Amino acid sequence: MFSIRRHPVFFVVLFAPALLLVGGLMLFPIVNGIRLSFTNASPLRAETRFVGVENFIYLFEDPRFWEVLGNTVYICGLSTIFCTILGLVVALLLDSGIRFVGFFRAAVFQVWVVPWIVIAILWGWLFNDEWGIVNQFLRSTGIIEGQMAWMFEPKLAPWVVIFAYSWRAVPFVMVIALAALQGIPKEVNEAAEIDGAGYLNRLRHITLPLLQNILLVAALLEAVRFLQEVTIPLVLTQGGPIGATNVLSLFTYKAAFTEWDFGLASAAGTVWLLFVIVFAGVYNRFLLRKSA
Amino acid sequence: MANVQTRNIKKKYGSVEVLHGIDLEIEDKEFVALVGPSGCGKSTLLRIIAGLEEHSGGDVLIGGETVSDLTPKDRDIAMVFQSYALYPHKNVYENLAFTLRMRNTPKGEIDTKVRAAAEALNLTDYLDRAPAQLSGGQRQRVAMGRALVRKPKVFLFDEPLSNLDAKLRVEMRTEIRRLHQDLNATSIYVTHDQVEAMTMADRIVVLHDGDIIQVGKPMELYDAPATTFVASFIGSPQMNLFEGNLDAAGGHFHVSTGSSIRLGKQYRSEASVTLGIRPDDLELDASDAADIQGKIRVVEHTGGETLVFVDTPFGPLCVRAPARSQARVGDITGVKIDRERLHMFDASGLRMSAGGA
Amino acid sequence: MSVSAPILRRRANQAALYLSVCTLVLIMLIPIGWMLSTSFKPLRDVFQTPPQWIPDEITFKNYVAQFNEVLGTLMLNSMIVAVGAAVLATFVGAMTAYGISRFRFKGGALLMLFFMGSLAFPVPLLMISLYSLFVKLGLLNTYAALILGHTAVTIPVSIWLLKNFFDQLPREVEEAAYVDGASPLKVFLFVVLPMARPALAASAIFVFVVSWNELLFGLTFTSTTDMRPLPAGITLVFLQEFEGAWSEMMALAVMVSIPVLILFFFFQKTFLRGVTAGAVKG
Amino acid sequence: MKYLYSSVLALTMATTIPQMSAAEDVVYSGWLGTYSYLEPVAGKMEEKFEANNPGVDFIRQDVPFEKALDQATVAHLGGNASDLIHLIPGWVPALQAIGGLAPLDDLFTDEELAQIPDAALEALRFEDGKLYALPWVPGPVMMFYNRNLLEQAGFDPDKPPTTWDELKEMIMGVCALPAGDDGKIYGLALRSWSNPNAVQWSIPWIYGFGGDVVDGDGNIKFNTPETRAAYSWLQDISTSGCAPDGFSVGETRNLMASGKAGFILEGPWGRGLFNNLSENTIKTGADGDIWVAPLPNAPDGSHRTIGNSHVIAISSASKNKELAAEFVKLILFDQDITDTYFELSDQVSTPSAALLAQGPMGADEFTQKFVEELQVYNESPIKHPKFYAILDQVVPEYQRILKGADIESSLETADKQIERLLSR
Repeated sequence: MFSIRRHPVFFVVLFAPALLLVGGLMLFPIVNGIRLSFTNASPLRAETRFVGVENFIYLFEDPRFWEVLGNTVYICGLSTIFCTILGLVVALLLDSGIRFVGFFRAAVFQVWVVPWIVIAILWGWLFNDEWGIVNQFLRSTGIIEGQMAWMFEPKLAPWVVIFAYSWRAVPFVMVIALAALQGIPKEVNEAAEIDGAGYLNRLRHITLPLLQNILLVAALLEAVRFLQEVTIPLVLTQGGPIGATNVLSLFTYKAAFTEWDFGLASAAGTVWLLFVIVFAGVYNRFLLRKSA
Repeated sequence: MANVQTRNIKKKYGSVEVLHGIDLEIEDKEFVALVGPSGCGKSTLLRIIAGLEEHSGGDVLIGGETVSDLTPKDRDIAMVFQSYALYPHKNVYENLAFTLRMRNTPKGEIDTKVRAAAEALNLTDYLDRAPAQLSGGQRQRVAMGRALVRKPKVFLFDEPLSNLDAKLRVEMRTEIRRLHQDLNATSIYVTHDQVEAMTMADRIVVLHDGDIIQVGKPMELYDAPATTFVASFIGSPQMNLFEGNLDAAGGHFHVSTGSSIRLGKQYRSEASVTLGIRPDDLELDASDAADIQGKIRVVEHTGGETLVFVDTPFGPLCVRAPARSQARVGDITGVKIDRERLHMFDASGLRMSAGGA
Repeated sequence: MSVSAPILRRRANQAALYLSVCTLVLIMLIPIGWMLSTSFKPLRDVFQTPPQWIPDEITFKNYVAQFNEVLGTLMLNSMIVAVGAAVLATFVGAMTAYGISRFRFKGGALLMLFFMGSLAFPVPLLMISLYSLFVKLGLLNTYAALILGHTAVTIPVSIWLLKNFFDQLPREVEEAAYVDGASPLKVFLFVVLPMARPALAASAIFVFVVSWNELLFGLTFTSTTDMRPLPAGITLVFLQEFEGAWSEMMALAVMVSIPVLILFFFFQKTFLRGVTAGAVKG
Repeated sequence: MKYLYSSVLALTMATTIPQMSAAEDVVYSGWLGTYSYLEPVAGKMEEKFEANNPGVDFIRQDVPFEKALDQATVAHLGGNASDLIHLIPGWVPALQAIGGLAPLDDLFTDEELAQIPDAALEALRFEDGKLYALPWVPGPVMMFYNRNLLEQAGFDPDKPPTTWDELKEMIMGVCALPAGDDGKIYGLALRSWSNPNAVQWSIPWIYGFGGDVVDGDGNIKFNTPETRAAYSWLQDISTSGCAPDGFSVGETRNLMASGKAGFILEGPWGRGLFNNLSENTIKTGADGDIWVAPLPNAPDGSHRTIGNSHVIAISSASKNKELAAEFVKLILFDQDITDTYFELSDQVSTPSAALLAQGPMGADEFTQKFVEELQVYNESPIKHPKFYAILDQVVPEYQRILKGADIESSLETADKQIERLLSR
């Protein structure tokens, strides 16, 4: 509507603050971070030296770093899948013509604003060995006897994190899916119903294909958010037991700000960035395009 | 003096040129309508005159001075939009006052002008209302009022009536025309509705695919359309057009089925031409004097007149018959042609003048 | 009068539907319910088997115990930072979104891609350089460091939400104002911003919630209690002292959630509309 | 627009101007105030310090124990370090390495320093020969045991174990007691959660078996026969379910305070802690509910324990080093303060041998038990800036061992990880 030639000052004014903020506080740090990943930078050292790919070699020679990568994919991947499926199911149920949709939606969405720190505290209580409601429930149904040390079993602890992540993200996916569902013209489904398609057929041939892209985008957003999330592993599980919940975000944060090894942390962060770029590229290429 | 001129206006979106060099002269105090089908560039041209779009080449002049580099604010124009474009968060009074406030008009003066405009448009009782509380016609009047509080040099209308129902549209037509006469400002009016253009404008500019096809008074366009496009665009029901050829002498028109018709005038001989006849210039004629015979396919009674669609050897033909015409579907009838009022277009669709060698 | 079989079946279907919706919603809300329930129990009742949902004895002692200076300071800090970030990110976001939406220029889409892509930048990696940057600027341990940090990481979403909103907003109103003599800046301030209130609110709420939640910046960029925001403060000050005092811990958790829950309770319609419009159309 | 500009300006100013502080501030940061029962001590110190130095404002920054090092580092690097920093010996090298600590030799007189045992001072002296922190609250670690549980399990509560086999037998015995209303009873309240502190708390066991984690050449080494023996002993207890799964320091203390654990390792602060946690329902005394005993001797008959002491240091950035030193003198050598600290917290509140032998501490049986152990205690053996990172390398292996993994290979992995870390 406006042309740059006619309103050059306004154009600059509109973009300058955001570019300054994002450029100064995100782009510069990321570029600088990549640069640091080739140095041995550390506040504990007076001199910073260029070390080439030493940090990366150090990382990839460390079996624990591979475990961290595995944990990250496992926890973030499963959480994304669960929250997407659950969010979709809740949305489908809410969109099935029942009343009080607004009320249910609002009730579920409250979960989305519960602060992570609260979830960290709360999950510690829910999954407490002795008095946690989860174990009490499992005991009362006879699934387990005695105690189940959710936080001390390397096989169980990731699930505590996964439950927290999925729980917190379901409302977001639900709201997006519900909005997309409500955006599908009624006539399309009515036509299919007249054509003789039952609920499952309509779901499979009409609803899901129409929802596919928006769901995939929501899932990607959630996956990226899970990658960033650090409160639960940092406060609740501290990366344990036996490193089972040590994820990339925690690893990078600890390398930088408890070990003060900026070079190594930057290398881990760079690996993370590359991973995201490659993943988003593949995702875009093989999942989104098809249905677009 | 507030004449409006465009000189060789070009507009490109990327590599696509949508206006191919528009030259237009609009006199002071003139009411000009820009018509054409959607996508012809008429709105773009108006927006270029308004300064909302930048042109890729050429010049816009208002009152003899180039305004190409001026923002709308400095062109002293007013514009009425199709969707009314009222400020939803301001009441009617504030909507009307906004433009004056933007020009730092003193408070007292704003009040006087707003109240005068509201008076003129019968909006005085609604000044405190929000746009959402108004009817379509009232909103339209607020939109007009917003334009006229300022007494600008040029009024621009971008399809202002297309969101109204048919009855209101007719009312507003006269109202806009009356306002134009009261204000004596130059007005440019964009519409895709040729009836609006015919009834309101002093002059009509027909645009097609980014070019001006014809400029003229309404009846000039009606009587002497410059191209087949104008011929079919102006006038309702639209002109009957037949493709065929002229004989060597130029006095007869032949169609591919073999039928022919004698013309009232002499044209230069052409292999491929289009013959146009307005439904008004045809008459159902049961007598032997009829020029063409055909079978009635459809009869439409519109109340004031009857449209009779006849299948003839030349092709389907629409005839405007009197209101109480007895024509019945299936009847064989004759059609009489007013030979003086035939239109002939050459292969490229341009109007041919009679008597050419 | 007997009811026909199809009608019965439909009613059964309906009942099953409501039942499953209610069950799912309840499951979602169990953690919150349990948090509330525990927070009103005296500590000794917390360790009961089987667990009691409605406490025998309701006590507010756990909440009263939280009213101390430290929590007050932390709340105030978080409030200042979250409001600051919400205002800044939303206003700057609106400017950028408006620019992308209304200026015709090459690279608008690229710019958008850059902003959205920056969401995936690893935050700990950013923090390394931000840390040194804030040290140099003398911003460490100030509200400004947190506000700027939170603004930077939330501004892409703010831009995205608002751009989608602006894209859907009919331009004619702005064009009318422009023709009426308003400069683009005035069009933006006096016509667009008032019309964009729902989207601005959605963006502000989003930024507020994210900021209220944020832990790492708070841990790293502040070093004194009088600057620390809630999540960092709780991690640093409260968790150790409370080991085992679950009822008090739950009361603390409830109190930390209350501001965002209240905010959300009042604005959820606006927020959901803003978010879904942005998300689905975008 | 006018209002917009001015409010933006006001906002910017309000958020960027750092807290203005008067020149005569002395800021302490540490975990004194994060324990409510220690708060009155801090209050008393503040009161007396401000009375001694009129016009000076004493400000306390509360940082929990686990985050104290990180926060002190952040504060120093960010240029707003506190004048006084409360630490443990293991952290001193890290802060010293970034130049965060002021040398103390010139701030204190020889007579003042002479009151402190040389061994304690040596632990805080660095390669440059300078002293960077002073011992404050010495913390030799001993065994606390629940006399009631021992009795219930058929042992004589007046005869604490003196050998490792006896100790194990008692732990197993207590562990076999039936669960009470509020949960299972553990033999040993062992810390094993995913935090470097868990490994730090395992060093007393290693000492107890006659080992160390630093060899004669100063290399850090966990894979030694003594450590293997100690961890194997712990593994037996853990795998038989007699130690809780992954409990933190706080959780183990709760276990002990609620009478649900037979044994726990604590320093002299234990009595105050358990009093506080149990709301004074548990009495610590030779004839009470809980009493203390030294860890058993090593197989070769030697006896040594670790000190998880507190130290106090002065920031290199402090503008008032003299004033800060005044505060240190007050808390270390003022009998009024040390006695109050002791009375309110039950801590051995001064390193000064003279003060420990007189007043209420001199008369207290519990305290004198710890004073005895002061003869055989060492501070944290690892003097390295990456103290926590080193322990962090051991944490997963330690947890693995407690779950029954092969000890030798786990410790070998740990050593290899440490070596890798230190090679950077």
